[in-house]
Amino acid sequence: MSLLQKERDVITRNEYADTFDFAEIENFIANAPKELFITHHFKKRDRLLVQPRGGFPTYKKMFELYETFMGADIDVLPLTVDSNTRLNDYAMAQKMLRLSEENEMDMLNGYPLVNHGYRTTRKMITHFNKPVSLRHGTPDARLLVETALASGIFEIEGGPITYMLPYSKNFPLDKAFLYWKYVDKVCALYSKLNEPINRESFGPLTATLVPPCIVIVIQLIEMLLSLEEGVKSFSVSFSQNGSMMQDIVTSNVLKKLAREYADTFGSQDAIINLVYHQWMGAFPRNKELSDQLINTNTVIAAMVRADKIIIKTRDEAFGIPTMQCNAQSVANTKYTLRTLKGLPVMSDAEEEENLELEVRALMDAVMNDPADTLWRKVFNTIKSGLIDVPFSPHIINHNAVITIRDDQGNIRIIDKGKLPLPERCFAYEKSKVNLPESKTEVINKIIHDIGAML
Amino acid sequence: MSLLQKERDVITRNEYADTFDFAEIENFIANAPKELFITHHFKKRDRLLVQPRGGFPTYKKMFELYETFMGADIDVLPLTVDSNTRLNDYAMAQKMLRLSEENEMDMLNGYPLVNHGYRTTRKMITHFNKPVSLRHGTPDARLLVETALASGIFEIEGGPITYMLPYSKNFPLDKAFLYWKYVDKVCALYSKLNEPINRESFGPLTATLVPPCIVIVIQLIEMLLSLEEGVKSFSVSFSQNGSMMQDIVTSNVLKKLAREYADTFGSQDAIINLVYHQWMGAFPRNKELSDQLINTNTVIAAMVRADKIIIKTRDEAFGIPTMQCNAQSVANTKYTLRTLKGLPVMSDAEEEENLELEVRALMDAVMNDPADTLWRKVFNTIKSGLIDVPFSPHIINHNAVITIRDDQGNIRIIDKGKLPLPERCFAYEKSKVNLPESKTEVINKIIHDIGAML
Amino acid sequence: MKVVTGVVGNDIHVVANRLIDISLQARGFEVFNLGVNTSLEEFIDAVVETDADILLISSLNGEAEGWCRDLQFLRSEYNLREDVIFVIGGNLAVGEANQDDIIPKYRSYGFDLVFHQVDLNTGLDELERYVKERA
Amino acid sequence: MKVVTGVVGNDIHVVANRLIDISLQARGFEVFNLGVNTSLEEFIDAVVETDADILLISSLNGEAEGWCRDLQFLRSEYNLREDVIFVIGGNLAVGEANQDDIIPKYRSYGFDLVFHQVDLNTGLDELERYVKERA
Ligand code: B12
Ligand code: B12
Repeated sequence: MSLLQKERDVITRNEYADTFDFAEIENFIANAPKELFITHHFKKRDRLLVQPRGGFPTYKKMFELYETFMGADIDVLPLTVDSNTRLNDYAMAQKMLRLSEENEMDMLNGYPLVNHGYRTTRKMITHFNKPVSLRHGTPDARLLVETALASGIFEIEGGPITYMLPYSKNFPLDKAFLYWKYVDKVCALYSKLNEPINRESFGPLTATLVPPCIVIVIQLIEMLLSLEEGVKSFSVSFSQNGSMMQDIVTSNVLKKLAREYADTFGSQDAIINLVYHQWMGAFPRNKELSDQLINTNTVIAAMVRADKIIIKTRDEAFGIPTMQCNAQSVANTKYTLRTLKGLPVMSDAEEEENLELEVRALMDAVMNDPADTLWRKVFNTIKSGLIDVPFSPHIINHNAVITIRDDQGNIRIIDKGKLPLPERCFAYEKSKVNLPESKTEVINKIIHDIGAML
Repeated sequence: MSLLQKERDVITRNEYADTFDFAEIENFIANAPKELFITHHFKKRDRLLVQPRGGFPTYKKMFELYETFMGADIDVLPLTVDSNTRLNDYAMAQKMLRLSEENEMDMLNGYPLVNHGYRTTRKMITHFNKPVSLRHGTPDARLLVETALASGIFEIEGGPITYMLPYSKNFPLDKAFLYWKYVDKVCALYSKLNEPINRESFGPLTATLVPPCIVIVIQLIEMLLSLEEGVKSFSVSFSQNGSMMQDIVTSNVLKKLAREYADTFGSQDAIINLVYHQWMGAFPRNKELSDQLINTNTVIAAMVRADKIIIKTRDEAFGIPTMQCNAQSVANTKYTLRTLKGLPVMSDAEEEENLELEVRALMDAVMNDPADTLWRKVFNTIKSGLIDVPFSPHIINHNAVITIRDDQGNIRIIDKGKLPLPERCFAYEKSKVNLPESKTEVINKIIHDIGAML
Repeated sequence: MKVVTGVVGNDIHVVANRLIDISLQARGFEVFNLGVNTSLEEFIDAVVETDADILLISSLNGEAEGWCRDLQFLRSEYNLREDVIFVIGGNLAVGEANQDDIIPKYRSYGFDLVFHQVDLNTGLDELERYVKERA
Repeated sequence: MKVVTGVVGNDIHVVANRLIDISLQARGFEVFNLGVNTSLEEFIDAVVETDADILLISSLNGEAEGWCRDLQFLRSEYNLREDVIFVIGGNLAVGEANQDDIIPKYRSYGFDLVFHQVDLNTGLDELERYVKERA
């Protein structure tokens, strides 16, 4: 028995989880219908795939949610897990699942996948026969991902950085790298049986004034880490920046460099997809206006030529959306994508050059770290603040980078902390903003910029 | 007494109209607050002005409509008149106004301005102190416009072509030119008293597969006809084409040529504005989807850098919208414009070159007509089919031009009728579409293209 | 069969009218299309003149009600053939209205078939069925 | 006055928490910010340790109810000062809920002030008023 398989046996032996029958699972995946694989749909690539978010505590309500989505001609079903599962607190998840089942009231903000187990969940997924994407935010997702793959969920979101820095306070970062290495290995293994499993990174991060250069660097790193383990299909992603131009520039640079780095690191055969997230920051507390924001994002997603769009709902500011509302969002988005035609190809040479320079400088800093493996290089870079995510709750993150919006809504870096940005780039960033004199005014401007869509 | 004044006395002496006191009216206009003039707001030009459509039969309901609009932070109030008034059928308008007042039920699809008269209407307009735009569709608008200006409505939409070919079956075209000359003269006269009166052309025409070159030529002609009479502020306009790229190209060429022709004809001092109409064709019979279409149009209006946007409502496919629904549309649009930032400047050199060539060829055909005045040249050109508006109900219109959409949603000319298009341009148009073989299939494709947004 | 069609009143919405013309012809009717902006009298005149079997009126802009109240009156005044089928369709009220209010109302004005916000082909299918049943 | 604050449960929404920190300091409070992902025990511990006057809990992700039911129990177990003010705010239910259901419920759990989907500054203004009234 291989070392990995031993580890897998240990991981999956958990009092809250199903007992795993790996032979049966392999057999299931090898014979699973192509329809369940998002990679199969990406191959056709004839239109932007639409995916909402969504998870309810009970099996019954989750099933209803899927039924409702199917009525809206959905492309990709989501399975969003609750926040206890995200932090491996299966005991709390179990308690709240029971309460939800007994009281017809949702006591969890997602579907506790581990507690439900793969045998049960697989029934639902094969019933609907649509690709399902796992949305979580879990630093240690090993058991969760084993359960997901065994259930027929063949797209796994997350990564050691994007599911750590925004989602955890003090989970050890080095462990996260090793745990995600495990996830990638398992995905790569199963990818050999049928269509490849798709891995997706979570570009929005904290969704709070994160500058594009940091988003892109983290996307490239998580992509390289996955490809290193043998993953053959990977989606990089980002969310609306707040400036249409910055979205376009981000998309152009991200696409170009993702392909370039993948090739340079020997993964010419890997497929790279682009995912666009509708506005991930604070939504207006007005459903009509939220609808406008959502539709504007759909237009931009088409303009940046994404392969998949992950959508929001008019209930965003209020709480977990009802299923009807969520399905309506899917229908709305599909309508706009169907009728919106004649999209111009756009670029902004100056902005793109600047962003590319920034990303290359940060990537060089990572690669020049003396450590022996890529993940250790990255670990060191984050620890020393060379990569730094604004508004991360995590203790390891430096929180020294300060960003603000310019007149055109572009996120600009006004304090670069320890980011190894070329002088010229930093000067460019600063030249775009007129900073207020007093510190209080700067803080007020930042608060205002966080609420850009209110 | 001048000849014009004699004519004015005759026109305004009508059994359904107020008795006109011209001295008082001049005095009112000379002293009217700047706020009432849209030209004053255009001057500031710091943001896109938002204007809905709207008109109800009774004074009471019209007043309520304005109140509701004010609550949505509106920029320009509309006054849309009913279809009887449009065709000078004041008797029918009067009858239906009475029925509406007696039965609390709307028996008219707009506000019968002539029947209400300027003394009454002015009270409402000065009360709200916002610029008002007159929306009608009247070939002979002389009495209507006199009433409007006397009421404090300082923007007049329409023109001899744009309010004829889409809006009338057999009103004599030559008369329309003369009647609109009258309108332009009166507007020019009043423009000397205070801020200028703004004239606006109606670019959407029949809103049914009209190719951009025809829209632009007609915009340029109506602009030149108004400037000729001394108008100093003019808005050219067009509506969503169905392809974002074609909208951008249309805007770029229209802006460029409008300025160029205005200057060449000696009106360097005239201000030219650009107005964008949200989708003017058939709306989906689904309010949620209509909302998406409306918002998409707001995004495009910002991208084409219009000075004013004229909006639709989610009730479009169902009937005259309720006031709440109309005001919600205003609020939605203002939100999107407020939060949408960082708009890239776009162009498509090849498309723009082609469109410009087409427009210049058509304009040359007009100018080369041997008649002595511009309006007679235009009259001849329309009569001989050198200008031809698809789906016009008017008998003089040739209806020989046939258009269809290409894969990108662009409207392309597949039969040029008598349009004097350069061979090269027509070849370009045709090269973009794969025409079905059979005639029935072509007709089905056209029906399908009319319903592009359903 | 002969059909007189057109758009009633001061209504100039022509697009549906063009499509109706094409569809009726494709269905084998002999079509007399008066186009937009046609008064009720003109319609009745044309029915008499062409000895039509069907009068098919469109209205889109909300004016229909103002014009069609006089239908019964004109019908008797012009002394029309008893079996002429009267059809109206399009958007039959100002503002949003529902079928359940609209249909009985227009029936009482003398229309045999009433289509408020009904798709063209659905309506014409029903018309053909109705013609067959009556025969 | 001393305030202990943070985000309860497995909740990692940090943005409001950062702003609360800034606002409380600007209003002259001495702030002990435990950050996100903090259990109820940790909060009570910190109140005891710092001898705080106010415990101000945030919850955004819908978990609040699962955690806060035990407040009364912990309060007596830790033998807290009688006059500590208990405040909770943010988004206090999974899914949409209205204030009229939420406020009495959290009051019964032992909170003095409950702010469901209330703007930060509105809430802190009310807290200051409450503090003055009690003094
Ligand atoms: C940004 C964001 C994220 C980021 C967070 C990054 C980070 N580390 O901070 C990311 C993407 C990582 C994220 C993740 C998740 N999120 Co989230 N997120 C948001 C979002 C869009 C904005 C939050 C924000 O930063 N707002 C700006 C700040 C300044 O405002 P605020 O947090 O709303 O706080 C205001 C008030 O509540 C008030 N306030 C807060 N505390 C207190 C206390 C007092 C005393 C007072 C008076 C006032 C007060 O003051 C603030 C200013 O007015 C909201 C939706 C929204 N509001 O638009 C969802 C939202 C909060 N998230 C939600 C959920 C469920 C999650 C997830 C669990 C995923 C899931 N199942 O869908 C995960 C997991 C997180 C976890 N373990 O807890 C839900 C909560 C659902 C519910 N309550 O029913 C929301 C409402 C979205 C939704 N509609 O589903 N999220
Ligand atoms: C294009 C358009 C215009 C163009 C018309 C160009 C032209 N000459 O044809 C322009 C811009 C000029 C215009 C002007 C006006 N319009 Co207009 N217009 C429209 C719009 C957007 C689309 C109409 C269209 O062409 N649809 C495509 C065709 C194929 O479909 P259709 O006409 O809806 O017809 C379908 C069915 O009704 C059915 N049908 C029609 N007749 C019949 C008959 C039978 C027997 C059957 C079975 C079926 C049937 O078949 C068709 C296909 O399914 C509609 C709103 C909408 N529907 O989205 C408003 C609309 C019809 N217009 C309206 C109005 C009021 C006007 C104006 C009076 C302006 C005003 N006050 O707002 C003016 C003046 C016109 C006048 N004198 O009548 C209103 C009518 C309001 C109401 N009923 O309550 C509408 C609904 C817009 C609105 N919500 O306010 N308009």
